[in-house]
Amino acid sequence: MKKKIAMYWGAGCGGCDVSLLGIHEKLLELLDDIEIVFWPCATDFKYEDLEKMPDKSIDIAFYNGAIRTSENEEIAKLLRKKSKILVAYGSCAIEGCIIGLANLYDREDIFRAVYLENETTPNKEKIVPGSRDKEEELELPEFLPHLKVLSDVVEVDAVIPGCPPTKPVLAEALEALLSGKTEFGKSVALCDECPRKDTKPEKIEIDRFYRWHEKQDDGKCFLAQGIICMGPATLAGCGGECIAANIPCTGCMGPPPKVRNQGAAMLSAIASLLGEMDEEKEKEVIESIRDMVGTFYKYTTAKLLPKGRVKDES
Amino acid sequence: MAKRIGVFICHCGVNIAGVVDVEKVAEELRKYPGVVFATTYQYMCSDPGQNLIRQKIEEENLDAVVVAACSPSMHEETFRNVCKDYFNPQRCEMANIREQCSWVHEKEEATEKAIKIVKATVEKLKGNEDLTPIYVPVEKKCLVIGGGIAGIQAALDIADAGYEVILVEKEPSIGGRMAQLSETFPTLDCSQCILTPKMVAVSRHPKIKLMAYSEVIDISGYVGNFDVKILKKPRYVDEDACTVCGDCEKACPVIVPNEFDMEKKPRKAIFIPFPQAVPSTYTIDREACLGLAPLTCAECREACEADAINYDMQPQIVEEKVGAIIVATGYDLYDKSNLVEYGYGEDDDIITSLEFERMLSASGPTGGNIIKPSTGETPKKIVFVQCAGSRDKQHMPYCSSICCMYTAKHALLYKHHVPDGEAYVFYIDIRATGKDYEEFINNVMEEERINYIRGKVAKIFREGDKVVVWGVDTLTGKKVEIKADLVVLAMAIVGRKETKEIAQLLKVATGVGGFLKESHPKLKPVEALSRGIYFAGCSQAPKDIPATVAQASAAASKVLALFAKDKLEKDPMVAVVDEEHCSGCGVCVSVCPYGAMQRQPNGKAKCIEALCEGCGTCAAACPSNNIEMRNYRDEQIEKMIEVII
Amino acid sequence: MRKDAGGDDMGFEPEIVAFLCNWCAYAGADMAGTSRLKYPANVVPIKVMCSGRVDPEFVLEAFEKGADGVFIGGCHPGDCHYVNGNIRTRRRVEMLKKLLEQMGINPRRLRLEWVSATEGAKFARVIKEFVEEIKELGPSPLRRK
Amino acid sequence: MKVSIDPITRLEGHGKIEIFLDEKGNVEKAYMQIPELRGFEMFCRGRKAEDMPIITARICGVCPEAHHMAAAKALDDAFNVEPPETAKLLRELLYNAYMFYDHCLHLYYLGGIDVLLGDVPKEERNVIGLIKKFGMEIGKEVVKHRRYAMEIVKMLGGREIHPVAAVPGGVSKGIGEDERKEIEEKAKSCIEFAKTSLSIFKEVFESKRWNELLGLDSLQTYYMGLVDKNNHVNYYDGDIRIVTPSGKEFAKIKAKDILNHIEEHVEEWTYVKFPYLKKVGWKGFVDGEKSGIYRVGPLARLNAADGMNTKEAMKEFEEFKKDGVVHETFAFYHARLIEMLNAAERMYDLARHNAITGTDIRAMPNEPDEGIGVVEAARGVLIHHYKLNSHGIVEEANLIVATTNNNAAINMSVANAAKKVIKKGKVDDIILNKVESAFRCYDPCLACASHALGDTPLVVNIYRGNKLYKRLEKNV
Repeated sequence: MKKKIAMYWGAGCGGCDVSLLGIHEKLLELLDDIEIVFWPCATDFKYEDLEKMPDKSIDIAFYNGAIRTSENEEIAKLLRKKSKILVAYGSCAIEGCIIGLANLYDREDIFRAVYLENETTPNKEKIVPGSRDKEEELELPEFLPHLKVLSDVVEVDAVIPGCPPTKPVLAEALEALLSGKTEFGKSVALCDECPRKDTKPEKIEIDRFYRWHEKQDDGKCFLAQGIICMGPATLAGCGGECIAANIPCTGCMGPPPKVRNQGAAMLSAIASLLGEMDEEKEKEVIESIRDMVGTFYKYTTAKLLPKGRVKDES
Repeated sequence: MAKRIGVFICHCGVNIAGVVDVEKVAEELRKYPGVVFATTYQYMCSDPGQNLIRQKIEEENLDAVVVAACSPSMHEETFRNVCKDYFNPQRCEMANIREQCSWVHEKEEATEKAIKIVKATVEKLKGNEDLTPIYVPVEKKCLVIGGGIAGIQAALDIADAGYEVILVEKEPSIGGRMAQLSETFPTLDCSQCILTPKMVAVSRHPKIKLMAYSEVIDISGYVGNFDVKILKKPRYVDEDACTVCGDCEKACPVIVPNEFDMEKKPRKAIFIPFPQAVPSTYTIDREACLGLAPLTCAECREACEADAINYDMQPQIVEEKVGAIIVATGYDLYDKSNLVEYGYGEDDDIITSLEFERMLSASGPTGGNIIKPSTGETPKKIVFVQCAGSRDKQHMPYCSSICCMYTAKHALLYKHHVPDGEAYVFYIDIRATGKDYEEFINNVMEEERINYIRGKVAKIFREGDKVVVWGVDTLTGKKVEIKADLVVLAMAIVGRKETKEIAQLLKVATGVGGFLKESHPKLKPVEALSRGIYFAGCSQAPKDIPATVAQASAAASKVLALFAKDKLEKDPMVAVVDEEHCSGCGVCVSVCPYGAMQRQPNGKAKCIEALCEGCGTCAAACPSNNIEMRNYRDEQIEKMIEVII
Repeated sequence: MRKDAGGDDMGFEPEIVAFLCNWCAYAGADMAGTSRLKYPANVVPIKVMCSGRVDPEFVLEAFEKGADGVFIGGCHPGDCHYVNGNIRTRRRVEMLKKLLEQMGINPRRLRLEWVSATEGAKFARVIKEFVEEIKELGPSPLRRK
Repeated sequence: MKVSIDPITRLEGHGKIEIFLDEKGNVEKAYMQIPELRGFEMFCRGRKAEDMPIITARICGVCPEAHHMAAAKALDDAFNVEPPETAKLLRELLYNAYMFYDHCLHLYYLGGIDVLLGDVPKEERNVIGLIKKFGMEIGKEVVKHRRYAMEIVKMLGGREIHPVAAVPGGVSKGIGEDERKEIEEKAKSCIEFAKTSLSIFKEVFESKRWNELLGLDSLQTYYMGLVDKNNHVNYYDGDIRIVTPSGKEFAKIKAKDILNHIEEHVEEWTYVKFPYLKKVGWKGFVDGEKSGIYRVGPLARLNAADGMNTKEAMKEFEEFKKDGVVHETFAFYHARLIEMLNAAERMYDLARHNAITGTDIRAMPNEPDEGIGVVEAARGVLIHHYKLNSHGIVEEANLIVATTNNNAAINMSVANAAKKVIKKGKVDDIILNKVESAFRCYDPCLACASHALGDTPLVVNIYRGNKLYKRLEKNV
């Protein structure tokens, strides 16, 4: 009996769908044990088809991408209703990913940046999309005030982390899910499988921070070099691809099991690793991090600010 | 996990009840999940109050108790003692509604806050686990690193108390710096003469295992349970067989400078550093000897009737288990080549205080005669420069503490050797704080007519057969120029490079000047931050012989206190690592001030409970939230926050 | 009773969590008590062994739950019972303040103070100041209605 | 005429075509809407410069390499640093691998299906259908060579999707001899596959159905593309060349000057802007010399260039352009195939370059300033423009992406095709697919366009009188 699979792509980049195509031949083999009943990207089905399906008739539904429009939300709820197992597939669905950074700003800010204060856009009439067109009265769907993640909207049974999930992660996840398991993947942080694991000194002391483009990499543990690496606060499983390419981990796998706030966990670790220095130097060194959210919450801003930027008038 | 909590609210007379509506608090708490009983009483700490708690624990069969009263610092122990007849004392918590509530707030707001405080305490209590003290076995054997007077004294004190000691010295003989000194201030008794008996005592002591010409190469473990590896360097001479007849020395064709004499006196490749050396045996200097690989010379072996010489001796690694470690690695002089303004001290006639000490020593390079090295004549004009590298931001900021005294001694001894000579001393100011020190200095200044010039020396340079010293007399404000025959620099004292190496093995910190960092500058001056490790002598800071000996005995007494019990008892509120989920990132290892967090071979962190003081910095730092503080777990604190907001 | 966020600030009573280290700040708070020094009751203490125990996640959680302010009290630099836990806290707070700013939360809502066991007067003073400051800032936008 | 869009419709995000019929049921006007937006321009502000190649890659998972590389080049410019030769070669190698698999994706998984399968029922209009018709063998070949190219991307970029290795001043990772050999072999195989692909499609190009498709839409627009010093197509680097509808060189400019030559027009009814040539100006949705509308992408690149930088592809190029500039929108497919071959050949040549295994792969950046990076994404010219402050923090980011460049042309093509096929209100799925296929020629990436994506399910609403007359959905 073939498993019925559905895959939907919300507000995301499409990398998750490509990652599924990315298992290449494996995908063709899979076609023997699964039946794709809904996958707008690769096959041709309408939302009506989905609505018509009996509840819980889909064995596994993968939702990738974040929730940016009311449409995304509708589909998420529909998929929840129609499927036995709903899987948040990829960083966007789980914690908002890079596009969650948008929650640092208002819809208005974004419109201003794109349409009004843009050097290549003269736009003398100050036209902004969505305002009514006298002639045709076409309308645009609304762009939600802030970005949501799948679990904000429906209950999620399993997650496949990563931006996008890498082959090993995906392979393990699919195998587990097809055999009915919803728990899978590693439960430790990246350092456990880091290619530079053996280059860690006994004690790490950071006297100044380097940004990765500022320093000739000496091949040792990035933290020991004073380069911020999210590895210690990031779930293992990817095998440390980025580090193998000599770029520190930026945290796309999200936090390890016991951590709810990936950024705060890493921020605390980093602050704790600063070496001996007076208060003045300390301030200067911390100042040099520049962008706390972008550094520690690159993929989890939507979790940090689920309702968008806080408006503390004071 | 507490399920039937009783809450006992103290009126403390009017102290609490006069402000806080205690009945309302009780009423609120009765409704609170997990609380099965709540009452109030006049004075909970009174006997009837304590009995009330006992009685209710039985009647209501409570499994945990919150006493809402004064600060835990007042009565936590009292109430935990009451409870420990029924259950683990950790099941009793106090809610501070007096010092931090009724005494500082007004009625309604106080009551409202009191309710929150008690609820929060209930939440913490719910998360408490039963704990019993941690016991750590103690190996009653002490490792003493360094065989100078500090190490010798500590070793003897501990051994005399009946415990085994391993004394490790990297040189061929123990004795250290003190053995190099001529006479000692302020009493002017001969250093060798007072030291030698102690050295011999060490070699004879049944409880002391002396390992000279050896080095500590690895240390692991923790208080009560250290594993140390000691490298025994080959002497190529059988210590027991050697009779110190000296035939080998005569036969040896190789001549090199003797380190013990600050390289001012020659020795052979097979040598004994000084006559009174302990252990009393010859040693072959591997670098200098021609006999060792390839074998081109065997003069000494042929000369040795005792047949004590063995060119095939191999280095040996000895493993020992000890319960405590005393670091007594001593000091070095600040390298004079750093002193640009004093001509880098390259001039033969500019010498250091230790070189001068050897010169004064009867067994020294000059047989006790003071000479001008460049010519061999007796110096008629001598200048002593104090604070050479000390109390100087360019070099070492601190005071080396003994220079004033030994310089006075040097000047005095010079006058005794060269009565018609002129001696000058440049000083910043005189520090003579020890017993009889001030008198000694005054005596030197007045009786011996030494010219003390208050001021720093700006420049020293050669001019013909003289060494010219430029300085300023800050009292008269006049420039001073002295054409001297000999200049003695009272060099700053610094920690040895070996001290740094040992510190790294022990994971203890060193500070300015490379001296070991003590746990507390006033209250724990001989202890390292990590338990079971103690300091003695100049490895911790510059100090004179009396202070060194005193500190050595202090360190010894700490060790004896540790050895007095078979087991070490320890507060159980320590950090616990969830090893399964530990990624080995090493953050906790880097953060723990006590070296309690250690990386295991598999890379994962482990908390050495014996060393953990329970501060929780590691728990806050752990990026995987994998470290929990017993009874201060994240979950407990989060619940408390929940209640408060 | 408490006013809702946006309610008129006259009746606004801030809710503030205070993390106090066992050896200095908590003892200092006791000292304020024994000296009967009055200060506002808006601050409810949580005792921790060392200010270094205060995980930034606690602070963010307190704000997330609607706290109007978070106070951390530790030993003076150099006096930390655990060598340097307070220094690590100072660094964490410094970073947290920058984070809060980016999140749109006024960093003044987080305050770190050194209070020794004998500084009861200082404890009372800084708490008074802090409560006044928070009142001036108004209720946290994240307050639960 | 009043148009009301029913709620369900409004819920559909992504791409939308609105067709308006007159009373006779003929097409009056048509619009292509891209109603989503994620606002990268905004949240790139305040980020650290070196994060840009990683952050902007997330604009699109189909062509992350394009954004990754545009960002890296913009940072080279902003930090005023010249990457070492080896670094440039490695970047270009990665880039051609990307170009190869992206074209492969479009030709076999997405748009190409229209060409290869023709008017078959929609259930069969997908990869599976393709495999049904051409057999599992070709299916496997397609999959295999896409995999090859992606594996090369991973080798050089560190990751298959969303690479990380390009940093200001070069790349963070070099390759050794083993990797080089592997790349050479895979590239060789890719060349063969590209040739096979050409022959498969050329059969269709002979057919009469193809002429019908070519007839659907032809636009006399300007064309823009990157060219090397010989005016040959180059995807990674070079000058921007713009030719007039008649093929005359209109301008040849340094990539970093591009922003002085284009402006963007805004319409209320779509989130995506309409770039046009500043000198010529915005004249509305019309083509010809007088209208500033230009096209980018495979067809535009070939039109704007005098040749290809590899042997086999050059032959194909000459045949393709024997009669000069090509305006038929469906010719995009042919151009795409030639580029696929070119990309494969270029991979092979670069893999054999003697400096490719060099170890000098990074130069250290200088003081941060302002920078522009331009590359050819599979769909056309992609421009990243950053203004950095003295701390290397992004103060302004402006992204002009391939599909945006084609936005105006796409709208016109859709309208033309619609007018051709919809008569007297007769519409069915097959007919509509023709409309859409005109739109798919551009291989539009609405993810990039809105800097937002979704799978861009296309909704077609047809209005007659004042009410929704017919509504169909389709995935791009």
